Amino acid sequence: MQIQYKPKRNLLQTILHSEIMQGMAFTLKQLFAKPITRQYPQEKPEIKLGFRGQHALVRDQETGQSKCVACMRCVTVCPSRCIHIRFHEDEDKGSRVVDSYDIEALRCVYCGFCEEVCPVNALILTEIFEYAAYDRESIFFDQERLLANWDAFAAMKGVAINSYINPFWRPRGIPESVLTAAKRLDVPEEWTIEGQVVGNLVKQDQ
Amino acid sequence: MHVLILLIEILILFAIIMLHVAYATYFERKIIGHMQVRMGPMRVGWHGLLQPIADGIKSFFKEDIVPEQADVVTFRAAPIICLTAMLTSLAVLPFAKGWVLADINIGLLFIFAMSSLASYGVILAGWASNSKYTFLGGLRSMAQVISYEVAMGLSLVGVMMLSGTLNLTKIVEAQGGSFAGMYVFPQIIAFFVFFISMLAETNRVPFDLPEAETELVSGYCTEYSGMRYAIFFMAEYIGMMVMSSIGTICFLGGWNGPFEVAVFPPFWFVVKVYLFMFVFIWIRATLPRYRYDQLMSIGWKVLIPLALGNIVLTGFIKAFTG
Amino acid sequence: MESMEIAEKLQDHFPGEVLEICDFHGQVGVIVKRDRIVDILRWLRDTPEIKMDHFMDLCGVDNKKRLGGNLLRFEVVYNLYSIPLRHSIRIRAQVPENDACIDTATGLWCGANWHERECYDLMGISFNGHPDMRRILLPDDWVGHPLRKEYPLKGREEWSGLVELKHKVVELQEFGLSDGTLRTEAEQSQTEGNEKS
Amino acid sequence: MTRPISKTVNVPVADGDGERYTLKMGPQHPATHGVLRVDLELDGETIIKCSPQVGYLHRGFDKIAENRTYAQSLILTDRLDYIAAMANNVGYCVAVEKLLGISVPLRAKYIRTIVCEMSRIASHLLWLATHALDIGAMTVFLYCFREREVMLDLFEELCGARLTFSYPRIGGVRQDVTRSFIDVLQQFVAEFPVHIGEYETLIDTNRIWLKRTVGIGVLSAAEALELGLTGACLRGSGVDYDIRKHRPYDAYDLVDFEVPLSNDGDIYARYRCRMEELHQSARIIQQCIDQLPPGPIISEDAPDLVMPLQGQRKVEAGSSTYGTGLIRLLEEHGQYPVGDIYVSTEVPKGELGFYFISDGSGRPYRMHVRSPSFIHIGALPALAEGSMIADLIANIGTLDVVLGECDR
Repeated sequence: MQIQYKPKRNLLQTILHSEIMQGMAFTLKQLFAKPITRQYPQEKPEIKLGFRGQHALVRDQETGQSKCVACMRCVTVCPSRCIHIRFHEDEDKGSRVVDSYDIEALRCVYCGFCEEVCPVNALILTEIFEYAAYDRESIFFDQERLLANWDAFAAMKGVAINSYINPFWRPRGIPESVLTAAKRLDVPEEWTIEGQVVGNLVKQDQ
Repeated sequence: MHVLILLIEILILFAIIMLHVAYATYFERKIIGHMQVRMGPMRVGWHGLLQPIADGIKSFFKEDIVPEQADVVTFRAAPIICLTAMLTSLAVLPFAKGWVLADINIGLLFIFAMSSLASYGVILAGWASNSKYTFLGGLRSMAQVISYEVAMGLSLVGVMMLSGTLNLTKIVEAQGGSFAGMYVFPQIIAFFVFFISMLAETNRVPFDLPEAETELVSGYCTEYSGMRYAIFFMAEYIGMMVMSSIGTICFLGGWNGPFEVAVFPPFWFVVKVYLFMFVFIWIRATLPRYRYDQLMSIGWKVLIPLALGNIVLTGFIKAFTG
Repeated sequence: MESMEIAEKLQDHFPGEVLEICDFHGQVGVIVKRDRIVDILRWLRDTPEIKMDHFMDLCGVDNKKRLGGNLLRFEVVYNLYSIPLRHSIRIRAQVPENDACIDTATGLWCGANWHERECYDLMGISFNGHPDMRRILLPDDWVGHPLRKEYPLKGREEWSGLVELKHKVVELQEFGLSDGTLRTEAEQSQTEGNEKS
Repeated sequence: MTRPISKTVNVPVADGDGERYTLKMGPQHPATHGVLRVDLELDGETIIKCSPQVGYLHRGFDKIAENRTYAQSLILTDRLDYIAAMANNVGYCVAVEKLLGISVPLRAKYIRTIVCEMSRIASHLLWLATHALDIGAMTVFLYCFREREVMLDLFEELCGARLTFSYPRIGGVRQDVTRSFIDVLQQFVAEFPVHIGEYETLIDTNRIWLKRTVGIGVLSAAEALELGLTGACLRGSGVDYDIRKHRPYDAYDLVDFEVPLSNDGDIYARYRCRMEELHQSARIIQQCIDQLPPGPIISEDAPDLVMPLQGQRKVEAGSSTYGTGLIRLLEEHGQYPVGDIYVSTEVPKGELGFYFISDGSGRPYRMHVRSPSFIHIGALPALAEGSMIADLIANIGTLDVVLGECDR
């Protein structure tokens, strides 16, 4: 497709500067339009569900501890290699016990791979995005910090935290069969594979 | 005693002008902000009203950096030259009948002289900083001022011919109190030329080449910081105001308006000046920037011939109508 | 034209040059000797029924740990495409380790200039007749070619420019002119050690 | 066609041979779009020699990728062209899918097409914004950002990030679209031509804009081809090369759109091409929304980010090392084909190509990124030599370069 150019201006338009006047009229009109500015610190942006912000370890309501089972999947997948877990095997139960769980948040690239692969929904990137600090140490998260982050996030979200679903825990449009048991959460109908949004033309065909 | 009164008058004018400069920046930022669907300054004071004050305080306390390779004396003097020249030209501006510091007979010429002098500040700043960007900015400014000074001077010749004087007060009086008497109607070509040259003289968009930000970083004041930078800024805004005032005096009938405002005689003058300033800002919000050679060719090939033609035309009309 | 046909034609035309033709997922790669690479490329570009006019990509490959084949140490891979005829081909020119150089393609496509500079910079294959054979992404005084397989992922030592800068910071710190944002590693570990103890 | 492009420089020398001097523009300069440095040799304001210097943002993607799995390297592509990361993500996934022989479900293809075109809109808006700002029209800048913001908000809703998306997965996409996403997008697409009209009011016929763009930075079709330009820069010179049409990927062969071309080859032609592409992108999105089919969003044979739990190699207690399981496993697994492949996609800037050599391990033996910005900056001397400083700025703007992509 060849581009169509607008016609060249004629002499009268040149003398009257009509195209410049049009532009001026437009900016003048915008002078009275409503500004789109958001006065940020006072007016927080609306954070969408599933935002990949500060890290947190979900506190298990029953035990009060982290849900992590030290499967090392998050460590394995992390592309920036910022998660470090130390654990030991509990001989009696045959399960792993987490000794330390550290995230170097300054190395993190917030890809969300860790919460995606976590089989038990233990790790989450919360919707908190303001946690800048003046020193590196305060953005190095150990297990206590991560659990505290979760508490802060829970307080921010309020009562709804029990039913909090991160799309990374239960991705929209993924069938239940491919998810681990802990990830098979109840989600809005729209998120299931049956409740998908389809296009108008497809709708008519059906 | 007379000198004392004069000094007090100067001080008052100086204070008012400085306040004006401060709030002209605020005015500009607000207008441009809203034209760009944002808000402009909002933080300091109610709707950012104290922002200019905060800016002033900030620039006073910022470090005054002098580049190692700079010519220190000239580098320090350049902003002062700019500001002094601009401030001096305020002396002959009649804000209302009798509201003028020095009612001299060659007011118009005096203002031209001063605004040309101010460009020395810019050129010296560009040279003395010993940086390539500032140097280019200085060169551009020099070329620009030389070409547009001519066009502007010629455009005002028509006004001089009609009024028969160079005294600014008398030019206003020659236009009479009525709306139809304003020289903008008989001198429409001159007004057009004057307006374009005015933009170029004050380095405003679309002729802001000496400080074209995306090309020369900040042009002639790239190396300046703190108060010295602020002085350039002040000079620019005073320059805008002086040019607007000349426009008001020569073409829009000065302080005359539809009705008298007894409490504050310069009311209409201020309104008209701010109208000019608004158009300055409005243009800045709308137009792209010319290239250096295009700017020169407009100056020499369009504006100067137009202004000369206008003189001839005015002369003919004057000769035939008496 | 199918890519395979082009490859066969190429083999007919340059019988001594083509070493092997490989096909993977419908993409044909022709392994050639490096000596007449410019002729091959010119032939591909100028033959009317082939007309490879778009030089898509050039990159260097280190075959040191690559499996199979009797490949030489390096190869330079040219990806060509014909915009009017919509077919593509890949030429893989073999470059030996002891004489890592090949003729430049800048005479055919001047867009190859930066590709070749990048290849030289990161892989260490130099191009004969290139107008401006300098490093492009790395500093001029960098030592080594990072994309070679023997180059460690972490890099070898600090770049000399950074070392210099760090020394400068230390010097400035002595006069209280710097906050020490760029401390040398030794210093850093020392202070960390102090904090721990 | 083989003539080397070094335009004859007609420098107006005043007296004698004129004193030349060098100006190092950048890497910190308002108009060099990041950390590009251009070494200029000037005579007055005329550029006699222009040599761009890049590499300030070099991170060694090729080397990093050799030590990551295919899935992990996805995050690197976010950081190529960070203005339109989604298009890079998709391009990367398309390339890896071709290499591994994975087919993508139709719904995922449509969703990818939508996000690709959204990122094209986002990228072109930013290009227009900065290009106009470079030439001095500062208001267009903010109007463009107003609309770009809508795009970023939508991306945030879709995948939880505003710039570094990592949204597509090899074999599909990460998450399905929601009703609210589609509704907002639909409304945006319907209104978008009006907004394009607004930008055009300010600059399209403006005499200053025309003076600054028409006849500046002219490249003929042969020159543009020889320089290896792609995208709107090539189409502005009249070469009909759009990978979406030539080698369709995702759902581009299922939607109807046109490729804008111009024969003028100057800055204005490229500007018009991109403006027209904005219209076409809106059209593609509209069609994709209309045709969006139901179905899975990720292929069943898509590689997992990590291998299944039961297959996990036992990790030594107490170790805090990374990657122990994954990389070994994939090597043992031997599910990857051996071969090399070059796949390119049409990203907003031009042709983004990935050249992979796979040796059957889970990691690429060699990954090479053919980034359009790298080639475009290489073409800068051909455009700028002999013109003035102000034109150089306009030329950098019209090439639409992102230094993250150039330096990789």
